[in-house]
Amino acid sequence: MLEVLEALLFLAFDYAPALVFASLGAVLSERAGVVNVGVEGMMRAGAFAAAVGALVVPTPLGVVLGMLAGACLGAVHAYLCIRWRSEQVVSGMAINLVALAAGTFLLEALFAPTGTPPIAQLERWSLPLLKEVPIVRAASGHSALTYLALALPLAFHLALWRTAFGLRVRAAGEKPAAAETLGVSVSGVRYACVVGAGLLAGLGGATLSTSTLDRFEHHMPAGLGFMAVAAMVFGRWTPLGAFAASAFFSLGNALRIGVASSAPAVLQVVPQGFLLALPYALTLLVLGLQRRRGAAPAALGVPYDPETR
Amino acid sequence: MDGVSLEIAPGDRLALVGENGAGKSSLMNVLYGLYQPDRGTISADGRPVRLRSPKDAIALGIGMVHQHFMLVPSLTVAENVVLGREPTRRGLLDLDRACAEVEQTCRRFGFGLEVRTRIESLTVGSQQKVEIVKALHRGAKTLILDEPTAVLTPQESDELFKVARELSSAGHAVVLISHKLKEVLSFATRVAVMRRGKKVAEVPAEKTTPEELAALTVGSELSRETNGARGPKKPGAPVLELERATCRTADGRKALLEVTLSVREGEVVGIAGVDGNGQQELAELVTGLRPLEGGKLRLCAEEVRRLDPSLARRMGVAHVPEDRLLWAVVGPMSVEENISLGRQHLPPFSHGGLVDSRGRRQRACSLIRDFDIRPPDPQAALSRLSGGNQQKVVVSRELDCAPRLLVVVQPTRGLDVASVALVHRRLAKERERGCGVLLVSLDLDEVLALSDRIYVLYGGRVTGELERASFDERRIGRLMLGAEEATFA
Amino acid sequence: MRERLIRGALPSVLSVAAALLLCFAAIAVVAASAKVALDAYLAMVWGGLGDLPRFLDGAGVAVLARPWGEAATKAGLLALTGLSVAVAFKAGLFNIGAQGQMILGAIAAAFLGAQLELPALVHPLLCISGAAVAGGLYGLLPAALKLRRGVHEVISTIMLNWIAVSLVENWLVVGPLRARASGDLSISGTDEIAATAQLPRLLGETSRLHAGFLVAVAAAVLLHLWLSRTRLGFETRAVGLAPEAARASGIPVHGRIYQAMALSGALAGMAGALLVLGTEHKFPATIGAPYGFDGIAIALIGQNHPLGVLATALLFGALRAGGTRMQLFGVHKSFPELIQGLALLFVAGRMVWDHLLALSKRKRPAEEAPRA
Amino acid sequence: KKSEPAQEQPRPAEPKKHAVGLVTDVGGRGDHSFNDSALRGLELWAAGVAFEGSAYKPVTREEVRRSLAEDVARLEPPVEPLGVRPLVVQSKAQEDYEPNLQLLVDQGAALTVGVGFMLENAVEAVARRNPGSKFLLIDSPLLDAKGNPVKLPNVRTVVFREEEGSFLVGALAGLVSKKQVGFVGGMEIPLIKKFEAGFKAGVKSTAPKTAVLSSYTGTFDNVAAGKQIAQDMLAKGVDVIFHAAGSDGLGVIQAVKEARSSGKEVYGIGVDSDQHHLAPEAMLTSMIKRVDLAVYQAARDLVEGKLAATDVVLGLKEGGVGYALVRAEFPGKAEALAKIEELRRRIVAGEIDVPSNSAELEAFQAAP
Ligand SMILES: Nc1ncnc2c1ncn2[C@@H]1O[C@H](COP(=O)(O)OP(=O)(O)OP(=O)(O)O)[C@@H](O)[C@H]1O
Ligand SMILES: Nc1ncnc2c1ncn2[C@@H]1O[C@H](COP(=O)(O)OP(=O)(O)OP(=O)(O)O)[C@@H](O)[C@H]1O
Ligand SMILES: [Mg+2]
Ligand SMILES: [Mg+2]
Repeated sequence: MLEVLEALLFLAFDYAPALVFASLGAVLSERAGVVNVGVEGMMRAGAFAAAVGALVVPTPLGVVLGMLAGACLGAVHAYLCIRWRSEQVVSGMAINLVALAAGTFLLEALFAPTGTPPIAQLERWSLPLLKEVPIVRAASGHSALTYLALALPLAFHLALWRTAFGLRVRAAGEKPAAAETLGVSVSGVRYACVVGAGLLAGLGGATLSTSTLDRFEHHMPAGLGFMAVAAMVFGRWTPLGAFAASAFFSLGNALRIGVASSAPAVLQVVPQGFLLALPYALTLLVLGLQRRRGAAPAALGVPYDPETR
Repeated sequence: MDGVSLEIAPGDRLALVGENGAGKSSLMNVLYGLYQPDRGTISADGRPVRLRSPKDAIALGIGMVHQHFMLVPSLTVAENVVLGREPTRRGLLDLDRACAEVEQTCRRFGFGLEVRTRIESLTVGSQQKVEIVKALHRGAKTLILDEPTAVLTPQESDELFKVARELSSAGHAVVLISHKLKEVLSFATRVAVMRRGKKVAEVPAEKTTPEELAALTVGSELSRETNGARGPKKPGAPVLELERATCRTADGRKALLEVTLSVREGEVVGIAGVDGNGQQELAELVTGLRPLEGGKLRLCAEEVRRLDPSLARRMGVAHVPEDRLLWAVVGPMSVEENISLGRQHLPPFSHGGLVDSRGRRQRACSLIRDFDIRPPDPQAALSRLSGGNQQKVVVSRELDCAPRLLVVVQPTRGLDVASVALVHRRLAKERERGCGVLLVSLDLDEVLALSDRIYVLYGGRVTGELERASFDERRIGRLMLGAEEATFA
Repeated sequence: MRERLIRGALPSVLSVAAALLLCFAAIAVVAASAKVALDAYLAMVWGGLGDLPRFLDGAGVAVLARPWGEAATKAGLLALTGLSVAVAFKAGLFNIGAQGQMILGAIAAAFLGAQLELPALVHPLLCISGAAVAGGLYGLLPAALKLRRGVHEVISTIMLNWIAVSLVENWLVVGPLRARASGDLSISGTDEIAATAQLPRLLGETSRLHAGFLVAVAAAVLLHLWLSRTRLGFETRAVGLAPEAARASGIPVHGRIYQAMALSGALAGMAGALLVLGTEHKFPATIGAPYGFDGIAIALIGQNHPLGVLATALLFGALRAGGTRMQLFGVHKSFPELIQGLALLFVAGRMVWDHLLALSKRKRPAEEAPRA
Repeated sequence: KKSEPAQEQPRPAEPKKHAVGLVTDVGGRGDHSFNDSALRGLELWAAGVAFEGSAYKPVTREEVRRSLAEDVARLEPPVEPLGVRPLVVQSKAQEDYEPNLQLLVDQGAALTVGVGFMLENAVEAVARRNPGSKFLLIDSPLLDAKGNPVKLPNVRTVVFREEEGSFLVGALAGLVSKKQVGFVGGMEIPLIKKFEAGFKAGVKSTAPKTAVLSSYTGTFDNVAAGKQIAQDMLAKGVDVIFHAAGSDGLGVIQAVKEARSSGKEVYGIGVDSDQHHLAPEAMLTSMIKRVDLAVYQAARDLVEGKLAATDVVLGLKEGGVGYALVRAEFPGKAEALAKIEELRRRIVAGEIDVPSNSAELEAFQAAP
């Protein structure tokens, strides 16, 4: 029994970081008022660039390259949405489709259609003390990114609610005109946040290709970017909420896998497909039952034009 | 806005007056760096400057209290005030210091504000104070107040002016925009009058009177011909009756409080009031856009419990709303499509579920001719028409329905003189036809000129009802400002 | 009228052209030879539009008919999912759920096709209707969640896509509806549909061009007529462009949104039916290609105009069918998708196009003036 | 109106140089198992070329010989390049199989290989349409709409007795494992169930008390899914994992590699090709399925003009399945290998009937 629980936690610790990073990115962007459904594409760019980078440079540097690649797509999104006031969802979907196609194309052109050659994976840290304690030892044996994913939501929480920049971000997402009249550059804040979201989504992608696996695989991130957006909504646009939602999704996924191997009898009663659908159905249910929907920033999705009131 | 020049010196107390839409706010927004001027220059301390954003203006010591709230509802008072120049400690926002600083500013200027409460839980009066504190907190040398007293109580206004006077004697310049001429004259040293984007006069305050200012503001364009042309009043059965009707605004505040009024056939009923006193909600209530929360609503003597726009239309209610781009037209659609809107399911606009494009075209062309809509192209996208012509499309469409009750809000806003006269004539014609007209306008002269009866709204309540015979501009003005509670006859 | 058509279509045409050019350059750079790129592009063109050179060499109609068939098959699917996205757009909703609705439609068609015994013409029609109903009902879910509970449709449709994949591909197709084969033989997907349910091939056995293509074309034309000529279509457009104005003029806004989403889901469901009844003749193990997501690109590049969507779908259907042949020149299989993605990105930057076009227009008279 | 594209020669090819087409399933090139095995048979062995970047480079006879496993190298006649011209098209989706096969026929392929049972319908349709061309279908006989086998005069089909090879690696796993062993399958289909049944029977025959955890990813091309399942098993104490999951298996091997580097004594067993190179320290062996040989032999038969439309079944006896060289070192390796060879001999001799589905597995009695 303990083993089963431990396996569950271990899997969740391995699977969650990518989701956590990407959903934090989504929170950042949307808090500043820019809808970001392009997370999926930014993650893909990050995963690809990190893996390709790690073929040449040390893997941690590859991760940085992945973040930069995500940031580049973030910058495209920001430019279209902020400078040109494009429809934000459309721009995001365009970024997804471009990243999907370009990723596949480059992968085929440079390597094989299914994936890059393996790279040196990020080092896994085994925590000396934890390692001995049952259950808790599931937290040992992950890459640094897992521990970063545990710390970052808190840092983001502080950043959004306890720093001057965070205040400006929230103001830009709630009432950009008010921020602008106080001398805050709404465009500047939004650029920073959307590019930052790209950076984080890129980190999420890089996590997939350098920590979760040891290569870029043609499916990556296989819908995880959309899950990240869902986690953000589920978590009501807060870093801690997004973290909790990511953890929920990861545990759900781990549970499904764990059930399949240790309790095959369950699958006779509840088909695998139902277990697969469960986290999504639950998410919909919770979103549908939420009473207020005041959680979304008031100016979310509205391009800001200083000359309209 | 066109060729306006203005000079402000330290210690000045300048007032800016003019009709709704005269361009007062626009001018100040240019000064504050929010709008970019097409031509002309701004100079500070004798040097020409370029204000790319409010940041530049703030750096020059300009502070502005906007006509519409510029507050982030989900943040606290202190956060709103310090936004943009936040005190930090070791990289973190120092909220305690922020609160202390803001509290100090409040105390210095005599505003009692609880700085840790969220804006959304404050009354509008307190929100207005936060706006002023925001500007003062930045040590503005030049303070622009755009209709700051519109939502303040008289005592609060007095306090505000006391502070403003102190500031000006300490060398600050204050620019006040207001529609309340009395406070303008008591506060300002100079008064500039704007009309249709131009500055038409600038006079020292002590050398002018409210009457003179009013005349300058309105000009003499508003033709009173409709006065002469109107027939005697012969109202019939009531088409609209409200009995102790209550409703809320979109954000949940009470907008109308136990309003009782009626409109009869062949009668124009005007609603007078300062913007934001419930006129908007009244119009929406009657046209089914806003649910009734308490009281009764009767259309043509029939009590209606759940009015929706479609039922309202079927019962003969037509509506010329204030915000036409939001409520009345579909910008990307063509003029003819917009003309069919609301009656798209009826001949001549459609037959048996299919759009009758010939019938629609013919009807559109005839309305375009009647109302002189330009360009006279029924297929032009509505958004490409000028604002005035868009308004004409809406008015023509609504009058074309042969309504029993016509609800018109600001029907002539943005129209030129000829079109204003046209619309007024058509409203009078509707009245002759036996239609009841509910006219909401911020332009008191228009209300006075067209109405057979006037209700005055203040704070969501009817504060007065006057028959045409007893129209008294001054008394209405007092009622509009809540300075007098009418005794119902 | 003509001017409006040009103004509406020009940014899309320019976007596609720019994407094609950029990709041409990409191939030329990767292969270090413009010749390869040219050959590959020609192969794509002939593979999509029919191999004209070989036909002229006397190779028989098959070299024309087969590419047509493949292009039309893909175009039909893309057109229907594109229309699905477009009609939701018209009502102001961003339907990312075409994929899920298509899966529902496909499984319904596969089920009805295999289980019922009906005469030849009735059977496919019934299957398509069943698919439309399944997709339509699935499309109503996000509408209901949005209108009743305020759940944004982008989120709910993404979730519903996953749910559809999980329940259909990971349960029905591998569970209750799995195909039976004798012995230990493996076949994937569901039972094959009855021969009566198969959509008839239009050019005989040489080409896979089937009646489903006509269904897609008809859907585009009918949708165009519906939007432009009927009262409901007019009201739907008004709801999408200005919901408050629509409400104020007495249009039942919620009703129109439900209707549009049902229609949107039905169109996506029909795409699923086409795949099953036209070429696969069963629900395959997975609906591998993300036609639902492609539909977003097709709809946006086609400016959400039914005929624009049809034209875009035809173009990309041909590009994709022909794109396979590029592999013979060492060009990669994902190429058509790359062109499509880039074209969409350029369309998303439409404001930039408009700006540039306006600039060039403004410049021209200014340049000519001094000469005159 | 009827045309015979097979007879058209698109461009003046070298005389007598047969074109052999191959359509991969959606797994595609680079799966390090099934598709790559088929491609090796065609490209490297039959055509003597290697696919690099986006073009073919010729390789020497010597290099081809070096790529052969011991048992293949011993074969008579020897495996050496036949000078055929490979035409490879990868599929993006199920509905692409048929046009892709047809495209290759149109391009002049005298023989076209459909890799994987998923191409069964497409091969059947295209073969009917092009009676003048020959086809090879891997992993499935031709089936009619009701799922019963049918024959076509121009189609050779090859199926393998995967259960026999799986039995041997299962027996080895049972000998190596100290706790429990695991099986990770791809899609839950009879083909993969054959691997599972054989593997479980093998474990039962050498370690009747050892539990076998088994789980399916549901796909063949999702590396991450494979890894997660393997991680879960490893955390539950599994120390030998066998996979039959296409690309997903790369994830399984990845998980084993990671567990090993964190100090666990665990092994992976590869599938289809020798997957030793993917994780040299962590691979026990691989269950070999000679798709490469099947493709190569069909190409050779084509060149020699004796390609017959037969339904070929390849098991241990025919050398169609087996296991790769065991390079890992573990205590008692020599005895273990001797035991495995003994089992192999008995299967070939027909003394052991290896189960190929769960019902047969129930009935299977571990041989003494
Ligand atoms: N961003 C804008 N775009 C288009 N028109 C605008 C914009 N801002 C203001 N206007 C128009 O310019 C005119 C002047 O508006 P402004 O707000 O300056 O009037 P105002 O004098 O302040 O009136 P009020 O007393 O009602 O506040 C109005 O007709 C208004 O509709
Ligand atoms: N986007 C556009 N493209 C081309 N022409 C336009 C566009 N927008 C407006 N116009 C045209 O420019 C002219 C001026 O429009 P504008 O709204 O400035 O008029 P206006 O002077 O405010 O008139 P009104 O008093 O009726 O509001 C109109 O004839 C209108 O048709
Ligand atoms: Mg103003
Ligand atoms: Mg105008």
